[in-house]
Amino acid sequence: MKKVLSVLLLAALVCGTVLCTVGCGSGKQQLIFYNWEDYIDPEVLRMFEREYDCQVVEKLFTLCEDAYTKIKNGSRYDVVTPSDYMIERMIAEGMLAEIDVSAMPNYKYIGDDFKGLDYDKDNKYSVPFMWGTVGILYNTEKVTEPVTSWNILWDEKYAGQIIMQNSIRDCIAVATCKNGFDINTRVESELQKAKQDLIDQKPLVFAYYVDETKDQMANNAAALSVVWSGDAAYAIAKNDKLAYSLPEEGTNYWFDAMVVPKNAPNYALAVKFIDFMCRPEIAKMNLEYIYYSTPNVGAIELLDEEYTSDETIFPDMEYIRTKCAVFRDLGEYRGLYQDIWDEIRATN
Amino acid sequence: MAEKVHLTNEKIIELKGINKSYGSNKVLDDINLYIRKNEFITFLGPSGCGKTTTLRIIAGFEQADSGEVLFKGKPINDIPPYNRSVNTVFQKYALFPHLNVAENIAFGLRIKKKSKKEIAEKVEKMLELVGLAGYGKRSIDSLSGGQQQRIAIARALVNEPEILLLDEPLAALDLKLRKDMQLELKKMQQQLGITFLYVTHDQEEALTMSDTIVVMKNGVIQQIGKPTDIYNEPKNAFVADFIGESNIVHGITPHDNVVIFGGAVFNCVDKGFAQGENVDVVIRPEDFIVTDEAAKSSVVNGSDILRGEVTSNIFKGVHYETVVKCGWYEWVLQNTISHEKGDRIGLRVGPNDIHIMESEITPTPTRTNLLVGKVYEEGVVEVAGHRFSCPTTGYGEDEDVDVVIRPEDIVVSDNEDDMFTGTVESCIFNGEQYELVIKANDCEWLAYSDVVRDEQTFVSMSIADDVLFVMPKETSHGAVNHFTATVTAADTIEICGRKLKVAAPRDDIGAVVSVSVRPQDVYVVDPGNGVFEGTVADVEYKGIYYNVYVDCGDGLICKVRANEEWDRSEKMGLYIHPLDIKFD
Amino acid sequence: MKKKKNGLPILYIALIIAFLYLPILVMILYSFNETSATGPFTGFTVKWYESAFRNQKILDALAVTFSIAGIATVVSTVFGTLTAIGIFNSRMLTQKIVTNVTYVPMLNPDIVTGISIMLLFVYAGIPRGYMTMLMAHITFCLPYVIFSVLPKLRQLDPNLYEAALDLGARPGYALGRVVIPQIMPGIITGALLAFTMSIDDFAISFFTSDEANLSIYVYSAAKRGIKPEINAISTVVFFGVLALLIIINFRKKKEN
Amino acid sequence: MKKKAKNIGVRADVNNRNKWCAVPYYVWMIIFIVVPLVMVVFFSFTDSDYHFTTANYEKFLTRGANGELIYVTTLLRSLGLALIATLICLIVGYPVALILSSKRIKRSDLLITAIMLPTWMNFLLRTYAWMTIIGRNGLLDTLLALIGLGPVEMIGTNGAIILGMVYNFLPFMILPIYSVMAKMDHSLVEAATDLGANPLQVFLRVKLPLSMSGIATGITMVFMPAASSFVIPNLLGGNKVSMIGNTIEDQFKSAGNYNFGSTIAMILMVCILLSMLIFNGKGDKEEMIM
Repeated sequence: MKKVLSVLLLAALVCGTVLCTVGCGSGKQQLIFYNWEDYIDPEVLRMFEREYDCQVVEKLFTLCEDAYTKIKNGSRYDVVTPSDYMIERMIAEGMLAEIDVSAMPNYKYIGDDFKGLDYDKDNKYSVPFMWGTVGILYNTEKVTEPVTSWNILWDEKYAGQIIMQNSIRDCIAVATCKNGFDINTRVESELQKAKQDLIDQKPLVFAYYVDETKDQMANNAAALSVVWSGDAAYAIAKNDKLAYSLPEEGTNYWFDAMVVPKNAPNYALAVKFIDFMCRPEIAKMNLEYIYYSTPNVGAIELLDEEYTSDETIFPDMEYIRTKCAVFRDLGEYRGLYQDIWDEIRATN
Repeated sequence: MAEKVHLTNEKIIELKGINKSYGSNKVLDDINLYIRKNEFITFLGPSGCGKTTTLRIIAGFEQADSGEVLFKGKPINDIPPYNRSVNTVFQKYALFPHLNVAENIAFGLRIKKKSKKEIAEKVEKMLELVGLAGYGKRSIDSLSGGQQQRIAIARALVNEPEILLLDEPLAALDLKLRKDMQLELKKMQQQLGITFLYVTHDQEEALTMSDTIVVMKNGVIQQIGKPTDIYNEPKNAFVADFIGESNIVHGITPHDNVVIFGGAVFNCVDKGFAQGENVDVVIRPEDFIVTDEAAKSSVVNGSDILRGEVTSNIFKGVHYETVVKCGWYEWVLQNTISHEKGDRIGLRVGPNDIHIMESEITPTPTRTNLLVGKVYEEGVVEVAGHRFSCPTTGYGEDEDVDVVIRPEDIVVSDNEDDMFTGTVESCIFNGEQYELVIKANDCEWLAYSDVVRDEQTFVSMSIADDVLFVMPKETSHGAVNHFTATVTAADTIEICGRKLKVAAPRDDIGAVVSVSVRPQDVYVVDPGNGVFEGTVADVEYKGIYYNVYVDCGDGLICKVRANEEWDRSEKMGLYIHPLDIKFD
Repeated sequence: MKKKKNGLPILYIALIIAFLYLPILVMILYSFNETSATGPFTGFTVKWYESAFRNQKILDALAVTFSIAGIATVVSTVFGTLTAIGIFNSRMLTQKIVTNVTYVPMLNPDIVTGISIMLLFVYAGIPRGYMTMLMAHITFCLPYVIFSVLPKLRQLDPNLYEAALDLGARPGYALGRVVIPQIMPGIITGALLAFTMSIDDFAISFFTSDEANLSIYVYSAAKRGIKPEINAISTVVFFGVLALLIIINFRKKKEN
Repeated sequence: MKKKAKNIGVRADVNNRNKWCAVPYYVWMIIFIVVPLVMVVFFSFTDSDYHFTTANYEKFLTRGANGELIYVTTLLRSLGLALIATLICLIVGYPVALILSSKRIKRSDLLITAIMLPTWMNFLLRTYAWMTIIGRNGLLDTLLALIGLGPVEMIGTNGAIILGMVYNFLPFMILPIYSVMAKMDHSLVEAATDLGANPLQVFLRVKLPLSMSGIATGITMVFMPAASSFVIPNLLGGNKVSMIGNTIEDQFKSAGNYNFGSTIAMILMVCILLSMLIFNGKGDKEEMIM
């Protein structure tokens, strides 16, 4: 009797499990979009839903390392927007599906400058989404001197007023740039120097943030911060005492592109979605919402002067070409970077 | 005792060879019994004796490890409790707290899907039966212990079981309520004609209510019988002790109908014990007869008076409980006489009131080597082909003697040129050392060793001189007491002025005869209770026992075999049973 | 005299309670703040309540939180009660082993439980989502139910179950009609504990699922700078829980 | 003498079949408790190709550029912060339990409910609320500025982390001590007073020793979650002060190094088990449930 009951219960459990998995999705087809936090105009998604009669489920990541780990361990998404170096790694590890750009009428709007980039030379796996720079966002009331160099982040005047990026590549890049090293350096001595600099800097740092930085800066909580250009523009829009500067030593400029993982549940819809995102008016909406530069030349034409003249969003291309570099996948040096990062994090 | 109920011989329950263990703890050991229809049977015993387990096996809550439970002749071992027509009243009632009184009683009926009307009627009837009419809507918590008890009984009885099992149902009630409930339960049982199986540790309860009592201890049935039988004829000291209050002492039975205990000799009605057997003697406190310290005795060759001093005297409501210290023993007696502390009194017990039972503890016999030897010459004794020097005073040359060699005096070794060589027959560790049985010179020797020795291996022994105990042969002249006596009547002789009854009738009145008495037939009793009185003159250790020489005055020395050493000049009485006096 | 003596201790208790409620009051206050969840209070508004109930992500997170908590509570209560009955009737050795293993999720830090179950899902190839979160929640709720019910079973008069059988009840009937009503307080305590644990959980959900429950939503929202929407929704949840507790207490009083 | 609960240790045969009720749970327990733990142990001793190695444990002992043990320091910092928070909870919470359990306080049941009520609110939300208070330009500094003090700028410091721990876990220190003390037989106190003990002696000789089991439970219930916390250092510590929980999170979330992550988890588990043995001895674990 009791045995029967126990078995019944177990059966009920299993049934519930199955029913729930099946039942949770509504009748509509689904697109799972794995995106950075705060990285798209939600209205865009609603528009896509209406147009294609589907449901867009947006999942969020803070760091593209997190996104990589999840996909690597079997989580399934249709469209992901990782950064350059991570795309390079994912291609190398065979995690991405090829995207047939010829089937995408709007692909033509992507500027030629953004095609054939190092991380995806043949444009087979990715369609650029956003691009930007890393620079210093500062409060002009607290920092009266001109901000031209990364060295200002080591100035003891600003102790407790500095916010650093809580992200392995971006944080280490600040120190390599400051020292004039390649941001993808694999030279042990250069990395050790960069590490020591960051450890030395730690007492001056108020916090290590990623997405929090823009609000903290807008609230006048700190004087200097390392941010992505879009966050800088967003913060400046909220607080006009803020300014954004690209240091003379050069910096990292980056691309986030849309990719489709091999295990994507709905490849066809994913391609439609990427194409949708390439529409100039959609790209424009996104830029106006998140303040990052767009690779979409069609969109740039539509933009107001207010945006196109903003150097935070559209920096001097000469500076980009001469001083900036894109992150590359580090291959076997990833472990070394991680160890350095662990040590910086652990030191107090 | 309760009035007799008409009992048929129909067996309603039969237990056959029930065994039950919890882990290594054996709680029931080969239980065999039967319960007759309409019987009020009580399982009586202390905590952990297995009485409740037996009840639970009958109820079906426990499974016997082996054995059979028969209900009306059919085995019910595998029938679950809910299919047995047996109902139980639990010790703490086990009433369902979330149901009210009526719902509790109706529980079983509801399961049997009886109609609402029938249930209501039966519940009402039951409430009336237990005297709680109108209590149906009450909650269980609002009832007193006694009321809960009645509801528990009602809840069981409403199912019309063939047997009602009651597991110490009155244990939680106070004395007054318990007494009332005892009577009521008995009345109920007679009225309803249901078999009651009652478990209790309260002997009084068992005696009051039962038709049959089963006394249990350590999972073993000690005795089954009617209350009067159990009380009057307890089978062993445990039963005697458990049923009613008892004085239990060690005693010896020289012959049938005679027992020695407490330093006095008593007539009794028990027979069949071996000569000189160690027994337990049970005396109920109310069976003592208080007499004068110097009262006359009716026992032949001895006296049945226990003499002692009152050490306490407590009034117990209906009787006095008096403790009298007589020598080593303290006796508890109950009677209506008040004594002063310090009073010296005498105690007697009628033959019918002495209950003799086999002793629970049989003294372990002293293990030693008893060998046949021969006096070779003055101061030399030959045993097993070897000659030992030892005193031989009192023995003639070539006289056969018994020789005791204590095992601890044997030195075991491997030297081949030792006194004796032989092989190990067995080697057992006794907790302190190894006990060896060695076969040597056609004799089996008991010896001790500190090391283990394999069986069938070679071993040698040596024995020092002067450690031998030489004793006359049982049959020899020197082994027994020889007295010169005068026949004074057909059944009486006189030794040194003391009159002794004898068993064999004599017609040669006035003749001087020689009589002999074996030392082991002379029993030590308190001074004043024996046929001879004397003081210890000498004590001689004989390896297994002591020979005590008692000087009875007038040149009369009596040899007594004793298990313990006596101090010299200690006073004692000696008792000799008429049957043990042999004419030479 | 006595009253005077009580002053200091009562002040102390008041301070502690103030400390415990301060952040909650602040949070409620800021749910009515015109501008943002941090910074100065700029003006009174109820707009965040409206927008909170229009924010699909918040509503999704709430739905996930409460549906997981609800299902996990029901399943772990039923499953845990049966288990407790089973454990209680097992051999001593079995009881010891099982209870000690069952302590593990209670004694282990959440993060360790979280990553260990995550490892299981990753290597069993089970995509992490709603179901994985539910299973993880059932796993850590079960011990609370089991250990709430077990003591009640131990206190229970063992004869009650036997009495029911004796009166003709089959084991199922006896358990359902006699044992379960008796251990009900333990079952309810266990269910309440399970519900609270599930609603409040962050670390285990964080590692075992891609779905966002309220905690995970707040965690990621906190990084972006929380909008007072979150304050609004937590104010509602807080008063909901408060009301629930008051109702439970009230019912208890009534029964007594 | 009455026989007491004869069923202790021995189940009646009739209950035997009920033991099958627990069998489904055994399966569940093995799948969701035993197997995951075994996996943690397994991963901690293997490399990414599932080969046995102790390299992960060696890595735990890595020294940094300045010669300090990176991960060990983090672990010790976590245990240290947790210990401080636990002590503060004990010092602050014990008097609360003592006062509430005293006969003089009426409605102590209501007060203890009031103390436990905040724990019903989402843990993340409560922690987040503190960000509003102690954050840069937050409520605390604003208020202090009004009276001409501060700013204290607490956020991003060890102090903020400890505050977060104390706030979140204080009720779990108070409750077990209170329940032990509330159950305490008041006649013991009366007896001690009768025997001439003054109030301080009554406390030291009677109340304190008798409340030890509650203290042990409280310490466990505060120390364990505090030492393994990673949300509090994230939100209140500005990611600047890294605790062992953060390191585990990093390894599993970003670095994707499950082997090393498992190793740290193993070490954390052992540390917490050991400290619990020290605090709790053979204390009754069931007390952890109210």
